[in-house]
Amino acid sequence: GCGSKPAGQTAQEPAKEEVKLSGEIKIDGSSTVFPITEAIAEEFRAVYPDVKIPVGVSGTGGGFKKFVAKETDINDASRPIKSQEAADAASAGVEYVELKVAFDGLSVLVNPSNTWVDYLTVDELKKIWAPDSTVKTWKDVRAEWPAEEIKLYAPGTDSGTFDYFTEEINGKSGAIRPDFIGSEDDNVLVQGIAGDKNALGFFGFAYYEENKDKLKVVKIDNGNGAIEPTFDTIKDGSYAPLSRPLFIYVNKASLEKPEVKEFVTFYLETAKDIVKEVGYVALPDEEYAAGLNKIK
Amino acid sequence: MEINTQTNMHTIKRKNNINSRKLKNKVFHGFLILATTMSIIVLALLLYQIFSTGFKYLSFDFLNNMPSRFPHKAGIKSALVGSIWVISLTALFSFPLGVGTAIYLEKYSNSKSWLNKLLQINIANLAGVPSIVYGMLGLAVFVRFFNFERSILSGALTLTLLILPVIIVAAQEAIKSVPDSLIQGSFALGVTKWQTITGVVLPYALPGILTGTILAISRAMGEAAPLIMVGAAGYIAFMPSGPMDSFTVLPIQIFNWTSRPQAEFQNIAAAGIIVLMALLLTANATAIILRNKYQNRTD
Amino acid sequence: MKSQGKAKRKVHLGEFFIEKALQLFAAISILTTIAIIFTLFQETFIFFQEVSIIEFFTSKMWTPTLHPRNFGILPLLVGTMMIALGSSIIALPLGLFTAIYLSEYAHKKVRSVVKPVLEILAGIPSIVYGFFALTFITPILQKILPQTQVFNAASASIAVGIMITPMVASLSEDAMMAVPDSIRQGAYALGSTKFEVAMKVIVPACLSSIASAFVLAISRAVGETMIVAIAAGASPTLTFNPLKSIQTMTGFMVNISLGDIQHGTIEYKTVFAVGALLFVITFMMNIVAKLIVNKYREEY
Amino acid sequence: MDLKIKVESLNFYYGAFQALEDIHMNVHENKITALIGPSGCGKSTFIRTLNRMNDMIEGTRVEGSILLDGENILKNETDVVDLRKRVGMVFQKPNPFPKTIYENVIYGPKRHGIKNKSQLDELVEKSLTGAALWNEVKDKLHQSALALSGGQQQRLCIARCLAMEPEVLLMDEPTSALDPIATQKIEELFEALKKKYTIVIVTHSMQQAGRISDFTGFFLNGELLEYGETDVLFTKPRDKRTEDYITGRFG
Amino acid sequence: MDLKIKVESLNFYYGAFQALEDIHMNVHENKITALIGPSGCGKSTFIRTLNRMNDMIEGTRVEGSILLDGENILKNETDVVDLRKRVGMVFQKPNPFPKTIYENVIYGPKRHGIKNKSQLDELVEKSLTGAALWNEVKDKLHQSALALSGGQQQRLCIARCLAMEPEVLLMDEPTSALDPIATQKIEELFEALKKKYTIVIVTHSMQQAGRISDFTGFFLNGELLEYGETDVLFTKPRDKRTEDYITGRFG
Ligand SMILES: Nc1ncnc2c1ncn2[C@@H]1O[C@H](COP(=O)(O)OP(=O)(O)OP(=O)(O)O)[C@@H](O)[C@H]1O
Ligand SMILES: Nc1ncnc2c1ncn2[C@@H]1O[C@H](COP(=O)(O)OP(=O)(O)OP(=O)(O)O)[C@@H](O)[C@H]1O
Ligand SMILES: [Mg+2]
Ligand SMILES: [Mg+2]
Ligand SMILES: O=P([O-])([O-])[O-]
Repeated sequence: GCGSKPAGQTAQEPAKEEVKLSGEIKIDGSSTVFPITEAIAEEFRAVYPDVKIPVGVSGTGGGFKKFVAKETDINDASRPIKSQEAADAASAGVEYVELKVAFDGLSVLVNPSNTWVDYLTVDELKKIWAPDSTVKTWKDVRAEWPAEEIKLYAPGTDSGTFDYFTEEINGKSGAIRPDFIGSEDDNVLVQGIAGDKNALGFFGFAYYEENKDKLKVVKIDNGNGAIEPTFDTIKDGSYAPLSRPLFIYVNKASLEKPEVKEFVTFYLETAKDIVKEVGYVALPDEEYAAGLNKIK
Repeated sequence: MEINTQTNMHTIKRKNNINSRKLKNKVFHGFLILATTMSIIVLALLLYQIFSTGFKYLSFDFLNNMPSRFPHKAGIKSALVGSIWVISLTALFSFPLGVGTAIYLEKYSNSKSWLNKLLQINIANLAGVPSIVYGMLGLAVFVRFFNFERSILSGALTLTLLILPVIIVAAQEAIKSVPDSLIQGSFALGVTKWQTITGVVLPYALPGILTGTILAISRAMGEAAPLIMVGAAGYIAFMPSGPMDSFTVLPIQIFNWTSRPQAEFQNIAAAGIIVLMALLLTANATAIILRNKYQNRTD
Repeated sequence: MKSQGKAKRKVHLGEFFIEKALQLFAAISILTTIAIIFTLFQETFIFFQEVSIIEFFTSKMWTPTLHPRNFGILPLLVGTMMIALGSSIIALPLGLFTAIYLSEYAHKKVRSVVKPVLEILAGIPSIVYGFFALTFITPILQKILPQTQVFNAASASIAVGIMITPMVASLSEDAMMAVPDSIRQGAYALGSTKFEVAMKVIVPACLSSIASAFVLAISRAVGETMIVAIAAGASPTLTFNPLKSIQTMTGFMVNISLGDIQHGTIEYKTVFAVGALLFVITFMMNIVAKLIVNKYREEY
Repeated sequence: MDLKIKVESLNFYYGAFQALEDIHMNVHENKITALIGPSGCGKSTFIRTLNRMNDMIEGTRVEGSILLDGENILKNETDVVDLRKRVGMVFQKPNPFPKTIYENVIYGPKRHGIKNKSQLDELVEKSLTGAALWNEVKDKLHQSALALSGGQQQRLCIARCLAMEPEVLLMDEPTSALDPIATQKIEELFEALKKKYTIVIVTHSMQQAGRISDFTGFFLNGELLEYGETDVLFTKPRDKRTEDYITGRFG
Repeated sequence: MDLKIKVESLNFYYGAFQALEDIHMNVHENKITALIGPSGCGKSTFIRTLNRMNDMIEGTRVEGSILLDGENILKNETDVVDLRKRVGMVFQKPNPFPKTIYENVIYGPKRHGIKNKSQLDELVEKSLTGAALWNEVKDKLHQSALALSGGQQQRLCIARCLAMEPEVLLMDEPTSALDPIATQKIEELFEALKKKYTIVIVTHSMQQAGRISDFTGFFLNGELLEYGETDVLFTKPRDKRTEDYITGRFG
């Protein structure tokens, strides 16, 4: 019935052209960024149903390897590209654009029945988590706290979250005392901390948001007073230093393809609303505008 | 008289022995039922957990929708179709390969030759290689070397290698159990080796072979990690149309849902598991029916 | 006569090609191994140029992604063994006894229902078992033994054991069903109880099949990843206490392979070293198993 | 002449197919009872009811009663394990266990409580000698029973049964796979055994039945057509069909 | 009297154990040759070399030659499949396939290319009739062969072999599980068959050998002690041991 409607033809013209977009946009990379990209791909599909967008989840590092091998058009990344990866890309002839798409706040958490911890300073965090830490009990952190053993929980040592936390708190990515209890799955960490009165742990803000009733979040004092992580404090930068930017990397050659270009544009235009829906914090508007400029 | 008491004594002693043996048997029987029911109870518990959380999310829409970030809109169509594609191809590749290898080892190659021994050890060994290694292998061989890209074909071939040892070992055991008198009976009728294999050996061994295949396919259906390695996607919102298409599978979709912060996705994941099990059941049902048809004890 | 000769030739040509084709099939498994060895050992070789082999096998700390780095495989090795042992203790007897029950005791109808049901158990994805362990088994353990950690080897072992039980049961049961009935009848006619028929005649008669079912199951336990990653934690600490959090070799491998580790780095190469070691271990395990089986093989 | 087994109104069904019809038979203690009849007439089925081996075939049904020393063995409460120990059986097809010759013989005694090694050794020699097999296998007692010839396997099964010292011996064509010498030895053995045991034997050989048995039963199409003392049955059969079968025929 | 099979200097070993020693024998076309001897003397082993069934047992070795129609079948190049088609065999223990009766009979012919349904039906009836089994099983052709009685199973195996229409028939105690009527039928069948086929039969029954065979061979401890026309061998045995075995003994 399309051809028999000359009246609506002009009005629908631009939409029609958009509908003609097809092809495949291959995306892989960070599991942290995955929910954002997935949500945007879902919205994009509503407009351009003929564009196929498979989104993989092989981790930032695994994703970059595929990105460099030209197996993907876009890589989700929960950290900036490393120099070695950049060099690999250069020697493989892959040029790319780096685009910031959201913030992820790392929240520090304790068990709800922990009545003594209200806030921690960055120094205290470092004292607890440093590779050579001597902290065994809460009392070792602050004298007035009970002499009960602290149980430390941390996410997978290979995750972007882990890297970022260790880098910001201990000064070097991966530097940490080894006797924490680790788990690869953040939901599992939630279970762990929720079931252990002396637990102290950290993971992505989104997981705290969804499990507020089971956990108690710890305010962080960076020298400017104790700040609780919220959408606002993360976005305006006052919750520091535990919030990190999330990225997508786009292959410049792929950007030549209309569907990829359209998708990335769409990404930056809609991210503001969608990011929050999936539990992350949107960037200030001007940052998205800057991104759009980069791909012009 | 004397003889009489002696026999009585004998009888009494025998009775005692019998009673204790029967007691042993009873205790053992009870124990066996306990063991079996334990397995069943665990299954029931697991199923209860899954069903009580997931059942209300099951609907036609759930089956027919593409994945979504909104729990109420999320569906598993692409993952379900992807799983069917991958598993069908895997079965298609692995069954003939596995059974063929087993036949070769049992009926063609000399069991005392070094080659046979090497193959045997090698296969048992492959069964113990963790699935993630197969993922690495699939990525190197099928995705990169053969340039099949991140396709259904690459995934199916990877899973084929993964489950092949299980099928081979089970098929070998089944083939071994075919009574020699039957095989000789067939040969004595002047039929060829291959005819004997298809006429007597395989029909007799089929139940065992099918068991191995069921177990192996079940395993392949539940694997996520190796497929992620070869590039199965976490989000696919279109239907694969051929073996060279990008794809996702149920376990990956489920895994994705379970690792989300939102509690509702945990329930969706349970619904996904129910679908996976239903798929499993359908796939197995065929094999189980075939097996029951052929499974008759012989003397 | 002539036509017969022709027919004969045809048949034989067919037979020849079938044999060659089957040989080719068998060769695939060898090729797979070669490819695996190639994939694993190439990087492992480079790994051992950077890390001392002595440290690898003697150091008690495994922190390849942390600073300072330590490359002592022992914690992972012990973790893997704990899971394999724990799950075997559950799955091998439970599976074997279930098989005996189904083959020798149960009514045909019970059998035809229970067996497929058990096989469905085998198809539940391992993440499900992982969460089952974490949310169901661990709390029970914690009630009984309060010192149990949230993530612990025991709970993961139990879940792995439950997962591989159907495999043991199903394969063993098939082997028992294949023992000719005349042998069973012979035993009954000598006044045996069912218990004796099962344990003294049937099980010995198919010991080799049962053993290979066991080996398959143990291999599976050694290679199991997701359950362990979820329920046993990811803490490579050297402990023999099953109530503590541990990490297995496979658990480590999956984390690194799917995580945010840069390719080409030393952390990344550890995956290959660990994989290679696992490969060698299963290889030795299999050789021992083969020797045992060959010793006890019985034919009928 | 004591009664050992009394069979009354016995009917037996494989599913819908009635394999035995209203059998009445008295088996006398310390006598040999031979059962003859054409193939498929129900002989095997009949002796298998005497130690309830038919229990093992699904879908079978039995009616009537079989009294062993006055007690009905078809009752539910019957201890079949004990019954089968008292009523031993050798099958038509040899069915040695996939174990060594030695282990085959001691299988029963060991289950029934004899653990003493020298006692078992003695029993093995005695039973194998009894089954006329000792000389052939005494040097390979610890080899697999499956490498024996057909006749040797059958004699091994007889030895295995003798080792249990049952009260009643059921033999389903025990000598059909044996050569005349071995057959003669086994027959002599029966003669000796009947002093202690009661023996029921299925045979296709009229001669054998005539030679060794005290009583003979003739089965036809599931019925016990004629039953009585062997001399009488062979010389003055009451039924025409019995006569047809034994006379003019050969074995 | 044409020669069908000529056995020369045949030795056979199971590993280190020599089961046959320097056998020489001429098997004549369209005649029945019976092989007798005590259990374990090598009769089965011998006839199994005639269609190379012993190839299937690992660790065996054969020396000498066996000429079938002048061609040495022990040569490596021999097409054993074709050989076994020409030289059919029925075993000592019945070994029906776990299939239906019908499928058992058509198993061989179907593999040799007969696909036509009515042709197969006809063959089934003919073979089963030939093996004296047709009447008993004609209504249950599509039931499992395993639910047959022992003797019925054996006759089914004979039918299965007849359906192949071989040139030579090897029978390893084919009637040991049969009753006299069935035995007689089978023996009559042999008489009829020998017009077309050459038959070699192992038997424990001296009477049977005497009744049906044209030639008889007597085995002892792996040696062919005496071989010749049945009438001569039974009346004037050359060897003392042969005489001992056939006279004064019974079957
Ligand atoms: N398991 C079974 N299921 C169904 N029918 C059976 C079964 N066993 C035997 N029959 C049938 O019951 C009848 C009697 O069989 P049985 O084995 O008692 O015969 P038999 O007298 O021992 O014969 P033979 O001398 O050939 O051994 C036969 O018609 C046979 O086909
Ligand atoms: N597979 C085997 N391995 C080793 N020895 C064997 C094997 N089969 C038979 N024998 C031995 O070879 C000898 C001859 O056996 P064969 O089966 O030929 O005897 P037979 O004359 O057929 O006896 P029967 O009348 O009891 O069947 C026997 O001593 C036997 O123990
Ligand atoms: Mg019978
Ligand atoms: Mg023989
Ligand atoms: O998957 P990540 O790279 O975000 O940890």
